[in-house]
Amino acid sequence: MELSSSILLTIALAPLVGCVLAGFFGKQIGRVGAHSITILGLLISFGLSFYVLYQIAFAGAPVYNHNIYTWFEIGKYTGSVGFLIDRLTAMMMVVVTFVSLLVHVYTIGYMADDPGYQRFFSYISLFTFSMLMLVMSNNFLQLFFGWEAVGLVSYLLIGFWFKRPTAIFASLKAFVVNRVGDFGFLLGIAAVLYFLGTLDYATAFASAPTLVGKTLTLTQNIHWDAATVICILLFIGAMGKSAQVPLHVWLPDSMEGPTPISALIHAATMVTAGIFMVARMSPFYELSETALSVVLVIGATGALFTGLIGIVQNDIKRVVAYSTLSQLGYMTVALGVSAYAGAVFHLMTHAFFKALLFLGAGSVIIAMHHEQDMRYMGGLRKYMPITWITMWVGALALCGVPFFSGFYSKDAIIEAVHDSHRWGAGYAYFCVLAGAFVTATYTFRQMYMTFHGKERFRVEHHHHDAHGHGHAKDTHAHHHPVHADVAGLHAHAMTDDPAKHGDHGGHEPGVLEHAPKESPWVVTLPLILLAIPSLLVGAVTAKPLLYSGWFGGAIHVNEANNVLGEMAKEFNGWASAGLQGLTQPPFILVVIAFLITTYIYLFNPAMAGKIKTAFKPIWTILDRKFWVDEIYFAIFARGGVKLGRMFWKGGDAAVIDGVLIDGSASLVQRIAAGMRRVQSGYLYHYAFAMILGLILLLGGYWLIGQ
Amino acid sequence: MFNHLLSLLIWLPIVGAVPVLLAGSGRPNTARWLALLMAILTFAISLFLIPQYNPGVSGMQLVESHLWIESLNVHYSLGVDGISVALILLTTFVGILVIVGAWEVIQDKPHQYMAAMLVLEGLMIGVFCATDALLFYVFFEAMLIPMFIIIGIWGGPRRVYATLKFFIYTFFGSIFMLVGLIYLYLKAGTWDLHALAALPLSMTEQSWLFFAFLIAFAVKVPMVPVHTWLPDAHVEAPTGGSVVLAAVMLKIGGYGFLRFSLPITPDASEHFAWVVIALSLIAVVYIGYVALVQEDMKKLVAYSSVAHMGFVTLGVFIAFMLVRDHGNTDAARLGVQGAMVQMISHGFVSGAMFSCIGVLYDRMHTRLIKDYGGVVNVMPWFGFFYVFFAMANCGLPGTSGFVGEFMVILSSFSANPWIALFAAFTLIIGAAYTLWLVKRVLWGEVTNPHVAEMKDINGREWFVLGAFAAAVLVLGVWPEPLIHLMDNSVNQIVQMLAIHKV
Amino acid sequence: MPTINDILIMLPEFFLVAAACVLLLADAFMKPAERVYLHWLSIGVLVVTGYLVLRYMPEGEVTAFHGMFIRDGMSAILKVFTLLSTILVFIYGRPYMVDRKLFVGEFYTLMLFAVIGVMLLVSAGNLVMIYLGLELLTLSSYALVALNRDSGLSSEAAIKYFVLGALSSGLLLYGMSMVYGATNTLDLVQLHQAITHSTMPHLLVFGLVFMVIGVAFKLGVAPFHMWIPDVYQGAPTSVTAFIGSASKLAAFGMAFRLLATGMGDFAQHWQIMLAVLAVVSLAIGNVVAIVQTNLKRLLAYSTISHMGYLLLGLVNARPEGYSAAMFYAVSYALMSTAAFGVILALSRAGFECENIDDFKGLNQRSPWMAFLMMLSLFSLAGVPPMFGFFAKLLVLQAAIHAGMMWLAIVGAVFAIIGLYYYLRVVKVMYFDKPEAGTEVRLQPDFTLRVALSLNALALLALGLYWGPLLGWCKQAFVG
Amino acid sequence: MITLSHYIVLGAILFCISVAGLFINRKNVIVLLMAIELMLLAVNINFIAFSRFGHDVAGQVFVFFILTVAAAESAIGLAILVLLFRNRSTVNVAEIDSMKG
Repeated sequence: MELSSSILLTIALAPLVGCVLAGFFGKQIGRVGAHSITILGLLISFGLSFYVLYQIAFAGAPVYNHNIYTWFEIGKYTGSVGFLIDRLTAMMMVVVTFVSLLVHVYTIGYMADDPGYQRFFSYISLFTFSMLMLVMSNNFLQLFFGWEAVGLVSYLLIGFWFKRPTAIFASLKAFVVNRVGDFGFLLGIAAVLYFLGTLDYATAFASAPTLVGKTLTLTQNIHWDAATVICILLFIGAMGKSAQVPLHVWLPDSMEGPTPISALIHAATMVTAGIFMVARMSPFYELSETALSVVLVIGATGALFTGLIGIVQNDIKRVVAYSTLSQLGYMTVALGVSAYAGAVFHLMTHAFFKALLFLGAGSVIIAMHHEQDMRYMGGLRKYMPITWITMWVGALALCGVPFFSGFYSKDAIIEAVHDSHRWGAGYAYFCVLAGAFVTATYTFRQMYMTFHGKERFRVEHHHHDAHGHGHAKDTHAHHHPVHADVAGLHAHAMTDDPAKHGDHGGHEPGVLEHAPKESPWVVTLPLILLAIPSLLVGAVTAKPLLYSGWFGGAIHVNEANNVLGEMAKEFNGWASAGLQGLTQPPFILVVIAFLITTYIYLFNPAMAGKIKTAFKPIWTILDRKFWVDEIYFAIFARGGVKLGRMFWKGGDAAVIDGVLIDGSASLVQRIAAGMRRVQSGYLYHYAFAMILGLILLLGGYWLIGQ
Repeated sequence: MFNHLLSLLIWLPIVGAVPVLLAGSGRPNTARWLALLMAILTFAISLFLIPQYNPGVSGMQLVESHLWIESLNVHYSLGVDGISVALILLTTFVGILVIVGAWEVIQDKPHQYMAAMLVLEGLMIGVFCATDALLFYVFFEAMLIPMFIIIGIWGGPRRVYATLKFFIYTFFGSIFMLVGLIYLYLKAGTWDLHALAALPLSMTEQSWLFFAFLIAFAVKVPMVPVHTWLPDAHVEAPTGGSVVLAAVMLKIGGYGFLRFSLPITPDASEHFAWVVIALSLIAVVYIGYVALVQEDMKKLVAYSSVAHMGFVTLGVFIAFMLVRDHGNTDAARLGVQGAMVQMISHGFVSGAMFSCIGVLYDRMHTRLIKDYGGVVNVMPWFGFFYVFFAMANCGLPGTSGFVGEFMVILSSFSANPWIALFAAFTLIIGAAYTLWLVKRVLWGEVTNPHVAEMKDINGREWFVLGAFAAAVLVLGVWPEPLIHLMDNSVNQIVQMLAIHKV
Repeated sequence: MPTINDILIMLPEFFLVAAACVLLLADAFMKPAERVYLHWLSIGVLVVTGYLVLRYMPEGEVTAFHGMFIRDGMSAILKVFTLLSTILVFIYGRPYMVDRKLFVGEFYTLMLFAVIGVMLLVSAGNLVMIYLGLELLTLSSYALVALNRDSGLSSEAAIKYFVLGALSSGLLLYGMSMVYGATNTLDLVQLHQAITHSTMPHLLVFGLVFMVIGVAFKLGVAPFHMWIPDVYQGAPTSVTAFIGSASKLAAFGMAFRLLATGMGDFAQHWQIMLAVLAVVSLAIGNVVAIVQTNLKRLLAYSTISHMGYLLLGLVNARPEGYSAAMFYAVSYALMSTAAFGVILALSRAGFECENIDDFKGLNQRSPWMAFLMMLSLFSLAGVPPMFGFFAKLLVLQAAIHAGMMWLAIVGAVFAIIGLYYYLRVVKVMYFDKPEAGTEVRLQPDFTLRVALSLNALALLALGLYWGPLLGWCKQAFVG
Repeated sequence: MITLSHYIVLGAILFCISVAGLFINRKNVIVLLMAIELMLLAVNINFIAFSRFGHDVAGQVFVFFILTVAAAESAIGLAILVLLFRNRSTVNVAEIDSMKG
């Protein structure tokens, strides 16, 4: 049965209606009204998305691909708003609406005391709408619309607490860095239109093979392969949105937003839009080995190096954020080896367990009264068991422990890289393998520091003045017997903004009068609901999604590149795969990491400090995040301002206005002042002028006569 | 009525200014209501253009032609095509909003202000209707007088410098066009634009004429490097003046390129298209950087206007490369359409941005960014609009600001990827300067005690900003009606580009 | 012998002469309180003269007294506008003269005689007539300039005007003598025929240069403009208004008679001379005006530049160019009467409203006057849709059509500079705050206000519909 | 034999003298009036010479007019001079410069 467009429109528009109602009439409908309406909208969306998934995947509904209305039509070029619903889309819709729904519910608890309650619900509903528009799109135009719209909501939500200087800085940074990506993305779309003459997916993919042999003339001697150009340009967009190196810098800072957002936007859905997009564009990418190698190398770099930074983070959310960066790297690597299904599969499992981890972190943050520094936590497992257990589920899934969902997706990626012969695959294999170890290290460290070990939250420990992190180093060291880690406290503060760190918007820091409490049910219920798929979804769906070509026409892989197809031959069901995984190098690395971290953080807390001192240079590099932020800030932000000032003062003010405009005006003034002196007032001068005129005219005549 | 619809549109506000002026300073409210009535009436009449104009037919419609000056063969001839209709609607729409926007704000001689605005509106409509070159020129220049007065009387502290600069700059540009037009008249014996388009001209003649036109319209648009009047004029102008200036007046430059440069001097335009394209790209990049470091909100938006108008000139002139070098008429249409949509959209967006700044200025009497901060704490509704328009300003899809830029970038890629590359840079720099502005003005803690005392927008301001927002949103979500309206006219222009005169 | 027909042809002039003499006599018997009748009588005489000029308008060109006097379309237009601007000067000037105790009969009779001079000059068919008309005009003007006997500036202006005027007459006469020597005729029409086969072309050109200088002086074209600023400033403003309007019309008429009617076939010689003079005038007039602080002086420099534009029309040396130049002269006469009218309306006893600073904040104090002044200034600046723009348009067109594109571009460039000083006055009126203690009291004279309003609004109205006037101007040279 | 050119040269010399008198003289305004008279005389000589040698009386008639006008001109000039002296108490050309620029 063909899907009806009204169902699809309802899916997309229900959150929008919720957004508008909660946003414009927030005061009238009140807090309860706001969350009821938006959750209702999400319920409708989720329910219908599930129905659509069912129709598409099981009831045999054909792929839906229709335009809703024409956006523009000029000659042969048309742009439309329309939906393409195939299995890839349907899966994404369910993931998006599901996570979003849970985040909505969770927000009731997390934002309970926030004055911007209605606004927040309005924003996340708007986000859901935008994300749905993105994934449901059947053309590049609408894709770009959704692409930018989620960026807008991300901007608004990172800067949700608009009084915090750090938050508003982070939001600006996120938007601008994303715009760098969109810059490439838009050019990519332009290239598609140029080469294929259409913005419609179906038409474009159908004519993708015609790209072969076409080139883009850059200069007379440089001709670039059309497919490569398109793919790399589009991938630049993905780099921005999915925070790939070197455009990853915005994502850690985005943690300034409220935690539900970090879960929804900056972990589960929005940041994976780039992955989704590349998977969607697989017919193009398959045409360009070069582009895929680029994707592979960039993904692999991100997977390892951003993970390394995660090891030295002390902010509970930032650890998860760097983990997200690393995992996005994994997905990109999968794309790079043509294992699109693997990427999308990891996208899905990651959505569940990373949302779980974030929401769990959020739950901890609620309990800690919005303290996010893990050095002031520890031993929380007694007080918040549900959070503790569910987070462990997420953590193990993240580490890729066999039988957890993350194992199936991540292991498949590592395996696929191993099997691939693409240029850069060797490097990528090293990165993803080492990344597995790194992942486990920071994950276990985080879990230990938060839930295990000594309870450090009661200590009368620190007076965070929001400003003096630099000079506060020593004081902190004295005050904190707890952790040697403390010495470098908050050293990762943003270069521009010394005040930038942490989530403590003005309230008294981390001293808890009472023991932390488990969060209310609206918080824990989503945790539980996310823990279930984090545990199970991999085992259940690994075979269909990864190895059975479930996505059908949605993903196109050339036979030569089909590593997953090769791997499918060796796949004998989830159980044996899990058992087999126990002996594979990734898991062994995880075990090693587990042992090391357990020893350090549970049995010998002083050791962390010693290690840090021993490897001071390396630690500094990681703590400063390879100085990427500083370099960017110096070159692009400060450099941009300097350049602007130079243009303004030097170009506009000095040359154009100063010399040309005002200069010529004052020149005329000066000439006038000189000329008026000729008018001396003396009669004989006047007469002389006349005679001079006479002589000149006569003389001129005489000259001409000659 | 429909036979003289265009005349009615031009003269109603101009004649309507007389009773407004006569109301005198003693009865300011009478003057305001009268002016509003005139503006609404003009807008209402302009709406008749939509049913009266048939977008399916190319060429001028609703034509009126009377011999004006027999011995010089000047005609009072009016006519509209899709592009003019769109711009006229924009003018009349903005006309209402500036009157409403100035309601309580202009306390000093409101009757004169309102009258000047009405006259200005009529003259601008005249520019968009005129199909006789001399008539066009008369409207084109006459516009300067009310604007000169508006900036000069109701402007800021450096208003005199700004308004003189504005007037002389623009006059400087257009006087050469006048010389060019006279030359054309002597050659063709007519001022009729259609006939001039058909006039065969040698390459030398075309080149001279092209530059005469270029100076005139480049100043108006404005293009780098003749843009420096704009920031000054905007900064010093009263809010309504800035709105009209940005929303409509700048468009006349872009419109002029379409009506004069392209049809009359196609070969020279092609030959020198690279000049215009290069200047447009400089406008995008260079001006983007300049906008980034502005300390005055209005100046920032003014510079961003220059950058945005760069897309108009880019879209118009890229068409030459597409038609003549690539034979890609459809891409050329895309570019010209993009330029046109950008004009309309920029009308809404910049008008709205200046209205927003006006709202702030009315409360704080400063336009310096550093005096603000944390405004959203006390003015949440204002914050909503401000962010919305800021997003439109940086070309967010779903707002009108996106449509034109998108189309121009797409079409310029087809001409030359490097051009598209520089043009697309606006995505980054535009976002940077606009959102940095938003960050410094709206977000953060309230540090200035005066900010803490500000009241959120009142109903009147809500109406103005809401109307702009609605326009921006509708155009962004569904531009096809506008594009359809202009499609035939744009197509006709693009067809003309292909015709070589030499 | 003169026939009745000759007298009929010259009827307007005869009437005016007779009337002027009658008024001169009548004035002797009038009490000062009755002088207002003289005022209205003079206006009435001018109106009747104007009626006569138009009423017995012959078809085409007719001559009287053996070609001494030519009555044609051109002279009719110039006479009508001379009469009109003189009437306006009378109306504008009365309160001003009354305030200064200058409301005397001499003013009226001298003005009427000056008008007679203009009328004879523009209708002259003979070098003698040109000289006599010119001298009648200028001698009256010298006296008018010196009318304010107690003013040092007035007498200084008069002596400068007189000496330089006499010098220019001398140069003109010298030129005439050369031309006469080369052609043996004083009649312009015969001169026109004679120059083509003259045996002494060099002598002709030599004389031409001198005659051009005589014309240039009368027009006030640089470098023969030196008298203009001082005379404009020093003369009573009502006299300045007359010199700035009627006498420019006369100068155009003289230029046309001498250069076109007489030396038409030497156009290629005087064209280039006029072009050079035009450029110098445009430069000096527009540039030096920028630094003026006295509005009358500023308008003087503006005159210099405007006469430069007028030459742009003359250099065309074809009917098209003559009509453009005449159109320009007419428009300039109307604009300058309006501008001086505002000055007159704002001046009062003991206060000459002639410094630019005196206009500060005029819009606050008298918005209508400010508006009228703005119309005149924008018209002078040549901003559409004002009358002055179309005048500029026509002369630019004439210059371009004559193949002098460079001259048109020079004209255009200087128009930009010129714009600046007009705008400066508008700025002072509209954007500056009025200075304390300079409250403007508008002259309460009702006729002045009405006439001034009509005059300034005509600049707008003629800007919107100037076709008939141009048609008339064109017809004058085609017929 | 006195030819036409002799007269013309004489006229020219007189003319030059008068012109020189106009702008070289910086003392007395009266001298200016004299120079002006001289200039008209130069013109008259020209006219009469041309008239005589060209056998055309019109030139001589013109001379009468010029003489008449010159008389009137002198009258007005002297009147202005008197005025000037009354207001300024000087007839020194170098002191008449209150208006300039």
